Amino acid sequence: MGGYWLTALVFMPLLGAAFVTLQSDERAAWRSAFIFSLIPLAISFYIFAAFDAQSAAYQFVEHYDWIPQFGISYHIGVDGISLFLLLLTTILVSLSLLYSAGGDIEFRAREFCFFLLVLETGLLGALVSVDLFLFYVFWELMLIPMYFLIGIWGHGRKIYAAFKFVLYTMLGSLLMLIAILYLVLKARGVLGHITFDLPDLFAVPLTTSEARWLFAGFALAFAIKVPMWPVHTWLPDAHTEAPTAGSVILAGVMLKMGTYGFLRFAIPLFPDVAADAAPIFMALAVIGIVFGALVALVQPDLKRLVAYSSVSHLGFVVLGMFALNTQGLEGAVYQMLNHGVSTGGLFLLVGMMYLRRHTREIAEFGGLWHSVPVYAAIFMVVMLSSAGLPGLNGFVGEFLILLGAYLHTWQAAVVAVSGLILGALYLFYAYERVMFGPITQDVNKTLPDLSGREIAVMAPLLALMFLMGFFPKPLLNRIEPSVNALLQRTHTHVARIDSRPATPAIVAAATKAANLR
Amino acid sequence: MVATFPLGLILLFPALGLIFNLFLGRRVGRAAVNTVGSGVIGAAFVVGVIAFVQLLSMPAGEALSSTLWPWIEAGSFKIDVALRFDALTAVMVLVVSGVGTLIHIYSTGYMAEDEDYARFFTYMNLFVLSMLTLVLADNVLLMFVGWEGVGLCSYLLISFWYTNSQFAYNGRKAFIVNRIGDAGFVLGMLTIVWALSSRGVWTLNFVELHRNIGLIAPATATLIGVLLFIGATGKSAQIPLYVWLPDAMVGPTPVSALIHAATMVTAGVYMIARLHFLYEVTPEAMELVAMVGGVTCFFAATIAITQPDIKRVLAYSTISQLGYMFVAVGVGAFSAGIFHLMTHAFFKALLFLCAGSVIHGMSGEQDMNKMGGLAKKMPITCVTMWIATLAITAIPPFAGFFSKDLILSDAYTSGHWFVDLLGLVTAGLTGLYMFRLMFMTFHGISRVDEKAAHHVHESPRAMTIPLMVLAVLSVVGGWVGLPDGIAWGNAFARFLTPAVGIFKPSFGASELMLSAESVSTTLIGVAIAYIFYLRSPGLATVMAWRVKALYQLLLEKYYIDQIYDVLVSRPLFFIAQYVLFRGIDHYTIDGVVDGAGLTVEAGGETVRRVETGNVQHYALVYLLGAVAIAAFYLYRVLR
Amino acid sequence: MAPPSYFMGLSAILFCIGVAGVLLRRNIIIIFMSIELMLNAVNLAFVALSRAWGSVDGQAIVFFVMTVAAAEAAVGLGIILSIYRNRETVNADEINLMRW
Amino acid sequence: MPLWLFIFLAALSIIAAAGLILQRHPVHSLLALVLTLIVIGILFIGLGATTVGFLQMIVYAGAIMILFLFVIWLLNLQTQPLEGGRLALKFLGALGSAALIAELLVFVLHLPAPLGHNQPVAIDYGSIARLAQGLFTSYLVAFEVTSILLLVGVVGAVALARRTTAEGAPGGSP
Repeated sequence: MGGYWLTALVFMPLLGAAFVTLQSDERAAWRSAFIFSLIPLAISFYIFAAFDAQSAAYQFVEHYDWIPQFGISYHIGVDGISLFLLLLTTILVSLSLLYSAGGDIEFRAREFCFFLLVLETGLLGALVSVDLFLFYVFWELMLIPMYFLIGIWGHGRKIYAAFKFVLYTMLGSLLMLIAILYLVLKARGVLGHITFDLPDLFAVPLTTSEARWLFAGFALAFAIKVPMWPVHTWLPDAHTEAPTAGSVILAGVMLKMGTYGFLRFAIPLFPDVAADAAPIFMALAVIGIVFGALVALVQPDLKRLVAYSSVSHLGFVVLGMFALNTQGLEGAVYQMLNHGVSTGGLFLLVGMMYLRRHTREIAEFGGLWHSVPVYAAIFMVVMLSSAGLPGLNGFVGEFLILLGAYLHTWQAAVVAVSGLILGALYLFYAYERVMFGPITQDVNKTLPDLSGREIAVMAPLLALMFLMGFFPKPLLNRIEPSVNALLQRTHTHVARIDSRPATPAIVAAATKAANLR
Repeated sequence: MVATFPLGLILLFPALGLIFNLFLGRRVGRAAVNTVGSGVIGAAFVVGVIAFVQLLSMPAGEALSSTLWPWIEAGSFKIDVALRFDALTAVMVLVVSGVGTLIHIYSTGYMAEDEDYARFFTYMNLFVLSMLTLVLADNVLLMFVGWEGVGLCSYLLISFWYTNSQFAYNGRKAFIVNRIGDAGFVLGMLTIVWALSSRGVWTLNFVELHRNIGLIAPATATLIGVLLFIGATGKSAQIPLYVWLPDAMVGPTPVSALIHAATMVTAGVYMIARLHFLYEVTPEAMELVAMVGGVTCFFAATIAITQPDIKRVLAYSTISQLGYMFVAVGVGAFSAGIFHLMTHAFFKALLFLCAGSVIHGMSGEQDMNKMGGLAKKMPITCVTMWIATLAITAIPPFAGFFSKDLILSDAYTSGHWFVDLLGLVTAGLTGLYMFRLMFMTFHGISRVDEKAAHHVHESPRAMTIPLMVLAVLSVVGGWVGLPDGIAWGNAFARFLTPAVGIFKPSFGASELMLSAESVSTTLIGVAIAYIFYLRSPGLATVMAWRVKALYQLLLEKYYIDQIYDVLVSRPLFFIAQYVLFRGIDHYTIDGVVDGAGLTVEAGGETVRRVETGNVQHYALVYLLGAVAIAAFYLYRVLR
Repeated sequence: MAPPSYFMGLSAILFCIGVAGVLLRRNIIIIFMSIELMLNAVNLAFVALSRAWGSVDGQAIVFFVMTVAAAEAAVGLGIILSIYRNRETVNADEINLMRW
Repeated sequence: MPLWLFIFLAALSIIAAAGLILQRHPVHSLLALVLTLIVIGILFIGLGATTVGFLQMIVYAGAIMILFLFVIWLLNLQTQPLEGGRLALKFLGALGSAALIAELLVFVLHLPAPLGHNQPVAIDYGSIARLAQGLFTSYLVAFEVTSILLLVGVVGAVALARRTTAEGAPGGSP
């Protein structure tokens, strides 16, 4: 399974970006950008088809020296954790382009396509990098186009939002850079040669306090990106002010970089610390779940509401991740995909309404079902997917996460379950105010329903919601070997393969009561 | 012991109808939607009957099963999308698809004026699909799919006339309250996996669970039972989560009949019967179920007495009847609970459909104070509704008598005398509020508006035929479970026993005595209703005035909605808005973040004044730098 | 024969006169000419040292400096022209585009 | 070059340079600069760098200065009033310049030994041939790059000045 598939995948969008800048008129720019986004989509589907589901190792590996003096190599590969994120990225970028060409972006279309494609390269590159330096390069690379996407094509306080986004993220990533450099220098002392290659770095022995500090460096960077409570406040601003395509990519893929970073780097590099820190992270995760949901409940702005729902959903992902068992981790990976699909869909839908009404205030709407039934119906399905209705994709992830969390720390699962209730509450509350009730404003009476293009954008997402809800097995089976390999690493270090906790206190109390009687 | 049968077909038909109505419904016209919408449910019913016949031909205790595809696999945790058709499922499938078919046919008449018929039938088909999934599932997780699915349909159908904000609100209320229960259900499932996985068993499959039930410690089983029962209280509208059901009555009446009376709300009872092996090892949880059931049963009946809205009375009556079912499963008489579930499905669906017929005839009026004397104008509705009323008030030999009687006697013989007492009193209350409803609606002086009176008419054939079919069922439906010793005895219980186990009474008692007791209490209630509402109608008002506080309490439903509002909703929104969003997010976290930014900005503001933009100033600084550097080297040279 | 150090001294003096010109005058044309003077002062040092070492390298560099100066003069004067066109001034004080 | 001649030329160049920064009319300044450049060219020749010296006079004093002259005329710059104000800048600028002169002169006084006198050189030192040999061997790449630089300079100048004068743009190369 050699070949240059991954290189082609990662750099094809960059090529497309270069090509787009040569286009003379906007229509040609949109068309060529879309076509160039289809190529990586096709490649990612090929990779999915050719992927060996049994193997936990990196596949489609390419490994060349890049800057050998510093031990930096061009080492890329894909495993069960990154495979589907690649697919998600290519799908969402194509859909974003398709959607944005329909009138969402009114000026500087060429530049928009350019930045979006460069962003895609950054995202894909970060997902396939096995070399830490390479990862860092891509990690920072995705920041720049996103900054411009928000700053140029955003709405409202776009400059503030773009700045906040960049500064927040930079703060974390600089600490991560320091941690990476420390780790690499330490590796040189131990291994005798300098290397940024992840598998080599696994072998570096660290003292506990070293490992803690380094983990903290990585974890802060990733936690900001996730974003975990309480470093989440960049997200509502960035999401709200970004153009629709930007929000979709931001929520759909970019946030996953945080959780992906945990899975790929922070946890396997410092397994003992990760296991020790699990209660802290689970606590923050459940706070995030409840907090995000409650705050979403009172948002008057539809897009901000969706943004806060991301905080809640990503809390679930983190919760599953730090359960450190097969169910939790698989659920976490699966939930990353779910969130990309359903929140991406929600942002698209909010964007479509913004295009029609130039407002996102919930109070401006009401009774929309009457004027735009197709829109309302699609919104309903996407919303249900987001709320984790069984049969749709969200449920599979959430259930596995809750299961994993319950098996690790039952209290966390109990609190997190309230996220299911609150999740339904804020979504349905908003839906009711937007779609139901009498039409209060005359503008809303004559809104046009979804265009063919918009339906074409939503249809793949809807199909994914049903497919992933009913047939999760092909995905879960490919995720499992990689997840188990990760767990192997955690468990051999910590020697707690059977990490089941003692009886829950409620049961203990009940037993006691029963005995007394 | 397990035979295969294409059970997927039962689900396939409603699914096909759903897809047809969803995508083509608005284009193909009303007739096609009516035909397909009802036809697919009928087809599902036919397949159900075939499966039932095949099940009957097999030795007792066997089941049909069919694995559709593997669903979730994560580590040792594996769940299939698999269906199982045993005696319990058979009863449920036949009730759901049978009553469902009738109600669909009825709907074609009821919704004849509504232009959103395609959406209506889409939802209805989706509901039947979900409900059938719920009862056919062979594991708890797949059951949960149907469980939430019916909740969703309930939401969609309650807020079907979405332009009314109140309706939309009631729909959401139903869904959220259901979700609260569902959260308990999810925790119950998690606890099952947790308890069994420690013993090396990873399953949620009913058969597997039954086999391994011994591995679960009794205390854990109690926890599981209670958690799952929380789910049941949400879905089946028991205390404390019953509040959504009365409000759910704003949906179209066929919906109230199908979802909020006959099928969905009984899901909780079905679930407990399905997991009877689990509840049997935990007497504490059973006790809780019986107690909650008994109290709900009485509590809801008291509210029903004062409500003026015809559908609300029926809603509280449903809650009350569901309480009976929980009493049955709570005392271990699972087959009796299912028996009452079935007969209740017949007569309560009929009651709702009749109420719908009345409302239809009255052009949408639901207040009984504005009815009266309708018997002459709506004869079929009146007669069928009387049959249903006699069934629900458990007058022999109508269907309700056999099932309710069985429950009360089982409650008594299992030693739950308090619950039995509640049930008995409720029987009287049932007679009171049901006869009140009938008298106020069909008899006495007409209080109908002049304008509305002209329009009052009997409903069309599509609506009256299902009424008549259900009326027959409300009479004969109970005869499958006659008291032991009479004719074929309790054939129903014998059929169900392999699936839900047998009821073991603690001591014997005279069936006849108990029956006489309950019938006579009912008759007392009936007599009071007769006096107050037919013979001297003014008396009720006088009484209400005399015990004003009590009357107000009942009329306002014990102020439970208001209490929930003050204790739960308002604090939730307040905390979210002012503490979390404004306090923490906006001021504290963003305050720190923006503060850091502002500090840097202020620094820059000061320093940037150096940048005059004049090249010569920069050049001067450059020169001074050069002088300084030269001085440094000079110092080195001269030293 | 004047020793190289004399030439170096002269170079230094001319250079600093150029510096003074840049700082003291406002007319950007004159500032620009002062810069040319500085360049030439450095050229003188190059040639003198080239002579001192008996090598031709210094002269080659002077050749390059002249070429670069020519290009710089062309572009620089072009810029002055367009600034004048836009702002009607050649006064360095009034040209403060780099101001915050 | 005899010492007296050097002293004469040095004095002349310094006076001319001072004229550059002290004249009020730009054309006068320009003439002073031309004189300085010619004197420097003579000094080059005196040092044996014949080719560079002539290049200095032709290209610098000739071509480039004409360019300046054109621009001055184009902008129609007249005698400027005495520049007042900006005392701090002027004071510091004069002081800095003086300090720099002092420092550099001290450096010159401390030059290392080999620079105290000139090496004897071959007869063709400073000839076109010697210079060309260096340019086309050791400095070939730099030479070519410079030619590109000139080209870019021409293009840049034309682009900058295009709008007013179609071809009068100061793009002429030496």
